[in-house]
Amino acid sequence: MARERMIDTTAEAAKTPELDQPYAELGLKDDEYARIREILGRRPTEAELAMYSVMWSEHCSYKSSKVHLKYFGETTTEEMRTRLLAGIGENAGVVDIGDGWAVTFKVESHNHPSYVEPHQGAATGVGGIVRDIMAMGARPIAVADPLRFGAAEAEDTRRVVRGVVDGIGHYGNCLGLPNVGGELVFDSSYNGNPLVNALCVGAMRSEDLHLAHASGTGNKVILFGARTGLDGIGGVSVLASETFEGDETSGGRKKLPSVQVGDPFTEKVLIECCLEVIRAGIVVGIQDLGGAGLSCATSELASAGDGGMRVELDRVPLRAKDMTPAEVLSSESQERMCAVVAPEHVDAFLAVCAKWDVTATEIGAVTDGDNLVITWHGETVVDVPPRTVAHDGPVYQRPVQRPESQDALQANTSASLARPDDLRRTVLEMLAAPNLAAKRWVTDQYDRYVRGGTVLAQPADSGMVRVDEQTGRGISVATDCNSRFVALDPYEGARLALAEAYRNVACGGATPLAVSDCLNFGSPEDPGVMWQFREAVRGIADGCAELGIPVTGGNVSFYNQTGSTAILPTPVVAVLGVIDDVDRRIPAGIGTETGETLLLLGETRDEFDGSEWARVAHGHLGGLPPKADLAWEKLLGEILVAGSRDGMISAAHDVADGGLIQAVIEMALIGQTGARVLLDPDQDPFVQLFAESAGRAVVAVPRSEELRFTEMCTARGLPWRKTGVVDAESGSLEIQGVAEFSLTELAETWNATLPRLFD
Amino acid sequence: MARVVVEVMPKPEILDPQGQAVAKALPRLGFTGIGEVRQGKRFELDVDDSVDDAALHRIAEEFLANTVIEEFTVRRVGS
Amino acid sequence: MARVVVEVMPKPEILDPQGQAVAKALPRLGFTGIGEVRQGKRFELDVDDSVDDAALHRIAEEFLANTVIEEFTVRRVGS
Amino acid sequence: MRIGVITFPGSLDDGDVVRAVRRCEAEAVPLWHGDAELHGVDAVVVPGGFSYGDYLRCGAIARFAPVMGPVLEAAAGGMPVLGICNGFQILCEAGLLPGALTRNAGLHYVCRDQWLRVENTRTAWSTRYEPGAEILVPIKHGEGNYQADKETIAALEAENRIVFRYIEENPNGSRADIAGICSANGRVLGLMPHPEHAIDPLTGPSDDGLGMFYSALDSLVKVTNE
Ligand SMILES: Nc1ncnc2c1ncn2[C@@H]1O[C@H](COP(=O)(O)OP(=O)(O)O)[C@@H](O)[C@H]1O
Ligand SMILES: [Mg+2]
Repeated sequence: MARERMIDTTAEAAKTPELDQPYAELGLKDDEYARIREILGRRPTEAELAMYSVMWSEHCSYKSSKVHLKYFGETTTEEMRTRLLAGIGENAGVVDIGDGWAVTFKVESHNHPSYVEPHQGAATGVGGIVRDIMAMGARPIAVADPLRFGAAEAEDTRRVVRGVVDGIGHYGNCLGLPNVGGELVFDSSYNGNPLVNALCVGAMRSEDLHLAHASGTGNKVILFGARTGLDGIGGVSVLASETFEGDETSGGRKKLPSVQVGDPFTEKVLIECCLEVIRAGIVVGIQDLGGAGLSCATSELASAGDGGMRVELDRVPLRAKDMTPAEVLSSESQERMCAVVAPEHVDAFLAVCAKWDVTATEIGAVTDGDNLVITWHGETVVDVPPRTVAHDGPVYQRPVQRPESQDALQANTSASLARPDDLRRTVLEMLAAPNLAAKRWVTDQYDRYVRGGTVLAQPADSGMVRVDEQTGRGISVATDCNSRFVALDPYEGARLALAEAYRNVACGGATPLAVSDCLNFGSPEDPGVMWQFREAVRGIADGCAELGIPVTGGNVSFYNQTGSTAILPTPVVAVLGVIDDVDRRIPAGIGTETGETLLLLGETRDEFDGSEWARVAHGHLGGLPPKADLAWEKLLGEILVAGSRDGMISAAHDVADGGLIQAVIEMALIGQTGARVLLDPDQDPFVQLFAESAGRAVVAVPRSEELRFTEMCTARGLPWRKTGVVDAESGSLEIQGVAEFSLTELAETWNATLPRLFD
Repeated sequence: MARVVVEVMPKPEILDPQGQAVAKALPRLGFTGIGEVRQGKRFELDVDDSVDDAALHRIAEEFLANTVIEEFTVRRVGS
Repeated sequence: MARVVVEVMPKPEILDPQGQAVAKALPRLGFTGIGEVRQGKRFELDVDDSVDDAALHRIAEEFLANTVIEEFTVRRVGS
Repeated sequence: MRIGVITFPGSLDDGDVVRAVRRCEAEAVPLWHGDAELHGVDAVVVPGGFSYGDYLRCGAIARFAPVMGPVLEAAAGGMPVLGICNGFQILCEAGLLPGALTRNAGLHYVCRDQWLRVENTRTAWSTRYEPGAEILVPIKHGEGNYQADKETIAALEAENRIVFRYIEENPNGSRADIAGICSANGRVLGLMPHPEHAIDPLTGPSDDGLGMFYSALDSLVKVTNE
């Protein structure tokens, strides 16, 4: 009773306009708080303050990035949009892939929680992105996980790596989603701030596309899934302690850790339940609950509709005792969804939920008013125009300034670094380096087989899954970002990330269609970081325009720093591709036919700035990244797809970190087949083996197809060079005139690093 | 040699999906009258007499329990 | 309402890889003097007064423990 | 031939078993955990996944599902029953097969292509293999470490009830390298590896898994003819 009296209502707010409110502790600036008062014409209630503060946070409102992200829209032409069924602004972009199928995909970050509690942080990151995909009406069909950790040998890295990989594995495996790719990068800039990005792809019949809408006066709002508890409330517990004077007996709470615990089983049944109600055609709109929980879901649903919304918050099933309305609104309890359902379908909806044993509760309805009105035991605790919460957050023009140190960084090239004499030793050192070593220790912890449609997965360049069992149509996805290149030149580095992901998709034989990204940067309050950010956005957007594929959505994560030092700027780019028949996928391993020719497509230049060799051999980062020529990437992509279509290519692998020799070794080890590498006598062997020039791939071509394939390359103007022969008998890899290795030696070197570090 | 028991339980405010699953299953198996269930871990350690309570506390705090989401108790139960 | 604790431990003859991993890791973290470690589970149940000891024993035996590999104890710890 | 495939909440590979059964041109009949009825099927597959989240212990909650009553009865009557991965765990929990599956010795979930040796080709699920055949099938589990007391292991060996053994590398610490075992009459088989993910080299490492489903069909034909 005592507590109920203390609930802050709109009536109370009108009566006590001068009450001191802890808005600063909730992260709101003076002028932001003033704007809220102006919008409402009074002070906000405690619940309203909680809503605005989370929804106007950097994470939810994109207040620092908005002005720059607009550039994506400005550079997307009508032509690039032709396959786009939904774009930026929806929960996730949707692309038409043909045969009546639509595919949606998105990457999100869960960086900070994964440092505090690696297992749960990473697990709930997967859970969140999967619900985003479900909110589009799609069935999640695959996940991928681009990861960045501190230096492999650093003290704390082991704890974080083990927890994150275990968490992603546990959650994804338990959901039954094949993990088909990702990245694993170690760099000391991530020591106190790992990057845990999670990507999910979903598929649906085009007609099932569901956008988050709440139209139709009288339609019911149903909350379903897990009960709401105190998890992830973090900042909002400030309210409780401020208002109720701190000590626990009087109802205040200790500051809660903003850690959420995931329950993948609940999410799995939630997926099945969602798909069943969508298939039955009994939902008007559907929305996931992620960051900012019910605050976000109700305000977004309401502002996407044409009316207002009424919510009886006390009907929300709770897991903790004595929660305040502000806490219920801000809780980030996982595995919850919200649906808008026409009154005549409510019973059918609840029946599906009962079948899957999913808790479902009608919590409100769409009204013909303008406002989102939330009550608590009959009293109004929120009465706001929903758009002001969801979309009209502050927009900042943060100062942007190219750092003065950038010139010195670029001037410090790799030209002066001593180059090795013993190439054999360098090959092995590079192969064992944590960033080039086999990723099996990670990927073996992920189920890549479930759902029975995985055609390519680690260690292939891209993950590929079959979408249609009749026609064989499938999708492919790859994520990439070399943040060292981005540090040297954010614009070029971001284009290189795009180029690499694009190339990786093409290497599997798929045609790249669309882009999503996860932009991980330091503090937006640092003008130098904002410069990196702006340049990276422009690089990706301009690159997409050159390639003719649109950015369909993405995610921004700021404030990534170890101590006060920002992480290397890390705009992770994900490219989605389509393949009309997965049967013609191109594997990465050689050995389909002995005597095949290995061709290097593209041109190798003496480019070592920012390379893996510069890092491994000299701990050096400086200079300018390799040149990115996207017209060339596009041509390379077309040739790879044509080669796959005409059965001219039996294996392909892109050349990136570690250079040509790393690519060839991987092709040999994946295919468990030996090869001979032939170098150009007129060029420096070191450069040929280790340079990281962009726009290159190695392909294996059957003897019978060699002439036809090389003539096609020549005719279309793509440089190629015969760089080796597959030798099934030898069991070894020979670099002619340089060194020879047994496959066993290479495999042991490649596979030993991660188990040594993390087992 | 002493026997030490460390008990680790999820914090009350943290979701315990395992305990919930058990609680939900019991009535289906015909067992009624059980309210909330919480599931944690129990460690039995054989400990040299040289190991003092402070060391045991640190082992529990830094290693056996994840104090972000769990709480623990340490108890000597005899030798 | 009573609070009941059920403790489930791996049988001595059954391999306990989790306990072993803990025992192996401790010296690496600088903790010496710990011999064998075994890891099991601990359940806390809120139980109606109507539930008798026989029922609790059955819950533990048929459900909470798998007696092929585990042994258990049931204890009321007050209300 | 009608082969039932059970779906529990949390089952994951049920669709893949259905695909495998259809690939063998048999009829796949979905069975629902809450329905205590086998709908006249000739054999039952308990598929992999995380039934009920695998909370408490893998399979511990699923074995009490209503559908399991008729499964136990049918098994007692000689119906072929196959438990794959989580299905194997459920059959052990239910007492249809001896022993238990515990945490992998390496403490990690392991997904990889695994070589197995077929040790017994006279069960309802293995007649299509050559004795001693080596097959390549995916494994993917966190708790596949087969444990039982010495007597049980000795009895399994003596009665030739170890049907599949891991070769080259034991991925989980399983006693006697056990990957799969059968009931005394050879009709109920449980194994950790996933034959349903080895039905097509496009989506798996081989098509070696099909042999298990074809074997069951053969055994059903034989029973019908007798
Ligand atoms: N964290 C991860 N999760 C899943 N797969 C990963 C992860 N990290 C790397 N991989 C996979 O391992 C393989 C090798 O990775 P990488 O060398 O980064 O590929 P590339 O250079 O072609 O982008 C790829 O198949 C990639 O998808
Ligand atoms: Mg690649």
